[in-house]
Amino acid sequence: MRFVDEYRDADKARALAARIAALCEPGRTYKFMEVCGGHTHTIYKHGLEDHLPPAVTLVHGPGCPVCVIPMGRVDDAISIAERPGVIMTSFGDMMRVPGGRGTFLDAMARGADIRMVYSPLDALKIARENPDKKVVFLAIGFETTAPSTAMTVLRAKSEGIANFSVFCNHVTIIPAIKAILDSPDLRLDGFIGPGHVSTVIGCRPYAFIARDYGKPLVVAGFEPLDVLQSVYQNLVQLAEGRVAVENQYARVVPWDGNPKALAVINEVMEPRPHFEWRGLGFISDSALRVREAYAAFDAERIFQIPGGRVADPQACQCGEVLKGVLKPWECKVFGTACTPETPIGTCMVSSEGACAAYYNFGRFSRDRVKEATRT
Amino acid sequence: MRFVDEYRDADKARALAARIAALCEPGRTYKFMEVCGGHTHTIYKHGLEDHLPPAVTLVHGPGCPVCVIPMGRVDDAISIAERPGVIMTSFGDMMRVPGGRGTFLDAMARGADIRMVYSPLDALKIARENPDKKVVFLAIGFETTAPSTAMTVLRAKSEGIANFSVFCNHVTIIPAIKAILDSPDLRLDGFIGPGHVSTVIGCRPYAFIARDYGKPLVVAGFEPLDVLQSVYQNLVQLAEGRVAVENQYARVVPWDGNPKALAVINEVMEPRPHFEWRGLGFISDSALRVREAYAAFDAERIFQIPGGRVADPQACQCGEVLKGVLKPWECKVFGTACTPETPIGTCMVSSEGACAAYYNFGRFSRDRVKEATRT
Amino acid sequence: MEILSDRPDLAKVDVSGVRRAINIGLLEGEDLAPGDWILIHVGFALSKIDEAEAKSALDFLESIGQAYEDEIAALRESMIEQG
Amino acid sequence: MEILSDRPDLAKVDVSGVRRAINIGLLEGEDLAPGDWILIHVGFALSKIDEAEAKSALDFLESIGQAYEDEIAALRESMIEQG
Amino acid sequence: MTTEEQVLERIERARRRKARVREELVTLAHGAGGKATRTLIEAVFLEAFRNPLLEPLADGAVAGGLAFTTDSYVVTPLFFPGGDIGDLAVNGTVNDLAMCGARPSYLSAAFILEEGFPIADLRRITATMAAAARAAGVDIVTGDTKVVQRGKADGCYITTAGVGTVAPEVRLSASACEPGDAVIVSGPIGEHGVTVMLARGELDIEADLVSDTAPLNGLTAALLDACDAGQVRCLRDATRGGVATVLNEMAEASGTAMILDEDAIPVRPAVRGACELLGIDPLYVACEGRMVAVVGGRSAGAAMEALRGHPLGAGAAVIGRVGEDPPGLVLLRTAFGGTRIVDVLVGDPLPRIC
Amino acid sequence: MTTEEQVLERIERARRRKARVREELVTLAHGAGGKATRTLIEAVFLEAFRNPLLEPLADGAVAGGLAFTTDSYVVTPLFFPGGDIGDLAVNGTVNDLAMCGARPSYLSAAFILEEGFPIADLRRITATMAAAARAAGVDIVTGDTKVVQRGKADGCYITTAGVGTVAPEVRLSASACEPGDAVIVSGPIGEHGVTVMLARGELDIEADLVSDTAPLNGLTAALLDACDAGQVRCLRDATRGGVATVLNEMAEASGTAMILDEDAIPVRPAVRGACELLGIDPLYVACEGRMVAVVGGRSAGAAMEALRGHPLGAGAAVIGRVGEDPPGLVLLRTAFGGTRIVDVLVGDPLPRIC
Ligand code: SF4
Ligand code: SF4
Ligand SMILES: [Mg+2]
Ligand SMILES: [Mg+2]
Ligand SMILES: [Mg+2]
Ligand SMILES: [Mg+2]
Ligand SMILES: [Mg+2]
Ligand SMILES: [Mg+2]
Ligand SMILES: [Mg+2]
Ligand SMILES: [Mg+2]
Ligand SMILES: [Mg+2]
Ligand SMILES: [Mg+2]
Repeated sequence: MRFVDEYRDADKARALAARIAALCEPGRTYKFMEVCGGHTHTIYKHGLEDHLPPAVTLVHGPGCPVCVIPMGRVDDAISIAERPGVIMTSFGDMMRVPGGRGTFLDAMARGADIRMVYSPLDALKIARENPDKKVVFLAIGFETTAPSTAMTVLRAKSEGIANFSVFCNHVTIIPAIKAILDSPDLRLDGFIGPGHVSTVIGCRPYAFIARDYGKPLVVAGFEPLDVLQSVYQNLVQLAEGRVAVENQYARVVPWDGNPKALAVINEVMEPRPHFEWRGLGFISDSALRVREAYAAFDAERIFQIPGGRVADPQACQCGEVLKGVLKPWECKVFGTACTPETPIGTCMVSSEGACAAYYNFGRFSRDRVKEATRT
Repeated sequence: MRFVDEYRDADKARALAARIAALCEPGRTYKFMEVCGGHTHTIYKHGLEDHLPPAVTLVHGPGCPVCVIPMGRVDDAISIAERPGVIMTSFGDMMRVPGGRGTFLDAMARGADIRMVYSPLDALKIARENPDKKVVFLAIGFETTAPSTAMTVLRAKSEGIANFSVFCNHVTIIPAIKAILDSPDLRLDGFIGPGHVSTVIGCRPYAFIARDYGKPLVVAGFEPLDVLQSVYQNLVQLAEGRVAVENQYARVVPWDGNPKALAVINEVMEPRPHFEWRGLGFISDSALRVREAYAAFDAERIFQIPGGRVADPQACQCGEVLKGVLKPWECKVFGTACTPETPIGTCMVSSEGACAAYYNFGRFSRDRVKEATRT
Repeated sequence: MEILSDRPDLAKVDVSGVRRAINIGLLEGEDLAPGDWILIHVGFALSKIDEAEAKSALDFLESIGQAYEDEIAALRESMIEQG
Repeated sequence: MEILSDRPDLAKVDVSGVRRAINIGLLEGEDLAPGDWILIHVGFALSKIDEAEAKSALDFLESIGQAYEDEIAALRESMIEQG
Repeated sequence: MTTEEQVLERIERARRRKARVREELVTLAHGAGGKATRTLIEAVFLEAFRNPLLEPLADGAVAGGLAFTTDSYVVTPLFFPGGDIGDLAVNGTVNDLAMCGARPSYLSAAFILEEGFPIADLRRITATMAAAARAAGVDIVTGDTKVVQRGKADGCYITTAGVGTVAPEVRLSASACEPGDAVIVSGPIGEHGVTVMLARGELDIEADLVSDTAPLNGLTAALLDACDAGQVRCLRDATRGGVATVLNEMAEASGTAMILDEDAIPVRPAVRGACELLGIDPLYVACEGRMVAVVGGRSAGAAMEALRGHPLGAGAAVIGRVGEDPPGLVLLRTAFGGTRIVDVLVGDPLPRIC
Repeated sequence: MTTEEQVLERIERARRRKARVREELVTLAHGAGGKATRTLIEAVFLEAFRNPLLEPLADGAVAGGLAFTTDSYVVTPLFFPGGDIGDLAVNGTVNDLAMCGARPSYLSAAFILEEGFPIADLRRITATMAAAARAAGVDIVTGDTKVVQRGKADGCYITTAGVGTVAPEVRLSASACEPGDAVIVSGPIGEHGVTVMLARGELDIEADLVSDTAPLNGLTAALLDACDAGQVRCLRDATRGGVATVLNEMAEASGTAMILDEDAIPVRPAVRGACELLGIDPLYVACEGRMVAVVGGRSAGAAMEALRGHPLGAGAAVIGRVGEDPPGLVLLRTAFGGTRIVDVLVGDPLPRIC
């Protein structure tokens, strides 16, 4: 498969790994955060850490869109889904995310009509086909998915589809990175920048990271060689004593992003003053809501939602994991009370969640697995 | 079971049969019509004819409420049932009655929501429990069931149940008997009068049969001894050279009927100028419709019904059977093209229909069966 | 038959241990009491059974039955005499 | 990728024989033509792939790979020399 | 003019014609156990799958000393007085094996669950199944679970299959019935069907009735033991379609007449009362723990003794005999002293009773 | 501070705990074939029915030279490229018997039909079933038909059960896998599952794919013939849950590690493309005509030769080997040169693919 297989080549990986090892100063350790959950998934799915020297550690950031949704919003979504005549539509990842009153799957079992879609356009299609129902799309994700949601709202408006609305939970990446950088207990040497988000926002918004915080950031693609190369580029910068924003993923990410996509977002949505992030608490200007002009498509305005805040479970340490302070396995309930089957925190749900990725793909000590698979 | 077992006693039947045989003038044959389908059912279910001498023949009249519904009305009912949001309710007997577009069962298979009920009150209950649906009760039957329908409409009104209506197909017995008496090809010696209908209308309305047509009529109950006794009473009248209306079923039928029931019918319903009877054609003043004052409960007014007349199938000889001109087995399609499984005429559907009763219970020649069951 | 106190138009009837609530609105004015027998049609009581009439009808049937048995007995006797 | 004539905002994309209609409204202004590769996310094309950039990135990886193989070869030789 | 006899002959020819489904869509009548069901099975399933073991359309297939059977259970309500879908599913398949003359060995159980079905109800059902299996002396050794979306099932459907062993000397068949045989039912009829109908609550009728669901393998073993070899001609559990349907199948397969005596047919008063009220005939009402046995006249006494000696056969009764004419029909001598035919059911759609 | 090793030990203890259903209601996840399904089966069904034959929770039960199995089929859509619910229902049960090492003899077929289902579709399905049965050399010898009201099913559900005979020397078991054995798949994986997902039309994705549904009894017979006695350790058809689930069950039952080589796993490009597009892993996608075979190292060559020589095994591949450590896990050496665990699926609810 083009643009896939060539970035999964084991020989090239070994060559790059040798370079990476060579770049590490003896006695020094390096911690890089991959901000994006897609990268976390890539790292575990392909066993990327097997190519890293012990001195390099990857830290999983807050970039899994599912993982940052607070429990209160899940409950709100369920409360909308349980109204008579509502069809809630959602990406499959959300199905097992626990709110205070169980998951979407539980709500479905109780009678709610919730359907999995692969695109907001599928939700719009369902609305078109069910004129007597109110079809709500549960919008989640960073700037990657926000333009799709916005485009879908525009299309609903232009087609005059009155029974479609969006429950908007879009978040923005920069405030989250800033919150991470500002957290006192963190030690990072650089960032692997989110590839898909950057397709939309471009590379310029990251400038403050190098300028104000003195950390390198390399925007990376999602194949394992992309990620490995971005580690390499981070190390090169450090070795050369400079910090900058670099674009490893230039084949896809334009330096200035996608202006049309940004315009579409801006047309339909506006920043929220505050939004709660799971584990991270309230972050200012970190999320988007539907603008007044599109109120007719805003589920938050159409339905009276409880809007309650639900405290994260006592045992949950997702916040620390999302900030990269704890490794997944260091959470007290990891793998015992909290498993992909019975997640306590959201990081255990999506395959982009750090805990789930670690549990599903890498739960065993790397050495033992390496030993076992030696041919 | 009281009022049941004592009227099914074989010894008493044999005694009565001996009296009946003794009353027959040698060389003369007797034909009595049981007007009511309930009697037809009793006759075949209990093998009553085995107690009758060959000189006495029972002729099955037009008193099966299902059998007289014309195909057009079945189609009308289906057309109502197929409207979105309608629940049609009906006695089970109607389920297999063929209209021009198949039966209720076929309509259900195509998607119509049709439910079997045992009482119009069950239909009202369904309306109460499904406020977002329009619940229609398919009302059929003679004066026996008309008061129940009327009472149910009154109850719906007093409870303010706005989603309930009646598709009224009630018919009246007297015009039907008159039509039979006026048909030129008929030879009858007397009538077994309908027991349940008479509970409501009493015995006076039959006076014209004795007075104007010179035939005896004995109102009879529904246990086999009741019917046998009414044959006896007919024969006694003939033997004594008199004709009168007699009431064999006095334990249940008051001579003046049930004035409350008549009042209730009259409150809610009024005679129709014409109504089509299956096989018999249009008969004046032979059916009931909902009065203007109860228009809100009249499905005929609420729904636009096609109201088309559907010609009976070419092969169908139900009219002749209903008039007692033909015995069921004399119909050309009896038991071959027309069976209870695939009825062409309605007489083959209900267990009160002459053809169905004959096919199900008595299809084989009586002598052969008698021979076989001799102990 | 038992009359339900909370709904004067409903009565609970019992046929061989089978119970159903029946609308007795059509028997308004009749003097109904527990123990009465009624004729039921599609969930409505249509008529109260007249025990006296029932008895006289059965008496008639019995009498025929009796007469018949007498006759049969007579017939048998005559046959025996003949045989 | 093929652009559907009847819906200018839709294109049919093909990945290894798997075809899906994709909304290309977010690439308005880009010069799209059949044969182009695009990045797809939740049914929308987000970006057109820049073949030149792709090639240069791969060239870099190749070069490292080549250098690595040279080194490995050199290492082997030196080991043989040592051994 | 055609005579009645000529008409009857014409009818017989029509009845012998190959079954043909006239409907374009499946209707509830196709599941009611009467003529429509039979037609669907013959015209679609038998037509497609035809083979000698399937052909008799018996309770199960018997070959090489092995009996094999299956049934799906879709009863509503799932729980009813005297049982639930669980023991129905076990007893029903145990009984179909028993009716083949087999000793049931193993059962399978496949569940189709509707999203939203209470786990507690599932536990209750599986507990009943386990108890029923224990009572019948069989193990549930294999199974399957599927979950379908809400609105694609009705809580829980169970399909069981069963295998059992048949002794070489046992050869039961509907076609083996002979004139002179006794027709026996193992107890009062119709209790299961009436109980389930009333349990649905739609009829607003109450009665002190419980389902007769029970495993009959003990009873059939006792019966087969007690009778001379070959004297037990045929066994059938009188499920969907009731005793009347079973007897019609036997009459047709053997070309005999089944001649019943209404007075001899055991029906409990509450069943009779409910049937009178609803206008149905107990002969067509399903049992789930009663069987019809046709036994050679010579062993009829021994058979009755064996049945009456077993708790599940205490109410057994000889309800008639096999005659010669008219072939293929079931006749009833009524309590009233008359006679009638008891034909195959062409009933109105029944509630889902099994 | 706890070390990673201590955490891992704690996790292992948690995993060994008795399965417990936490939900109060059945959810779609209980039918998806992953962990929730397994938990439901262990905590409810096995708990209620427990007996030595059921305990292994294998494809079927084997006792006394006889294999017995059942499955319900609720696939939607009923018709899809390469097959329909009919051949699925026949092949699925034939395959479960074959995976027991049995020669399939007889099938049963129980239908639950929704009121309104087209008779023409039923004829089409029964014709496919008949053809599939012929292809597999089995007879459908007994069956059942139920009709449920509209809205109480989804057109047509079929439950088949099967019996077959097992040669005395054949003893297959998931617990028999040993370090050094070869792990084989009989052909490219995931075609059935992807085909059905796409056939639902909801994803608006097209691909030139057909279901792999096929009867594997010929293939297993060839395999068993070719290998030394006892060398075929275990066979499993990779249905719901796919190859990954089957291998996890084997690893757990035998206390071994299954070590796979990603590069060696045959996946057709269209399957891979669709999986990339949908974000799913082909290792978890259902096949209906592919099996996983674990064969002793000594017979691996003969096994591959036998498989490749059969039309249904032409694409067979050795995809890995059985190792010792870590016990109970499936490991994958990725094409990228890394390693990862292939755990039991805890997926999102899948469409009904079987
Ligand atoms: S193990 Fe569970 S609770 Fe702990 S951080 Fe991970 S997801 Fe959150
Ligand atoms: S046999 Fe059929 S068509 Fe003929 S009279 Fe009877 S019901 Fe009518
Ligand atoms: Mg049976
Ligand atoms: Mg069966
Ligand atoms: Mg059965
Ligand atoms: Mg299974
Ligand atoms: Mg339901
Ligand atoms: Mg299997
Ligand atoms: Mg199975
Ligand atoms: Mg299977
Ligand atoms: Mg059956
Ligand atoms: Mg449906």
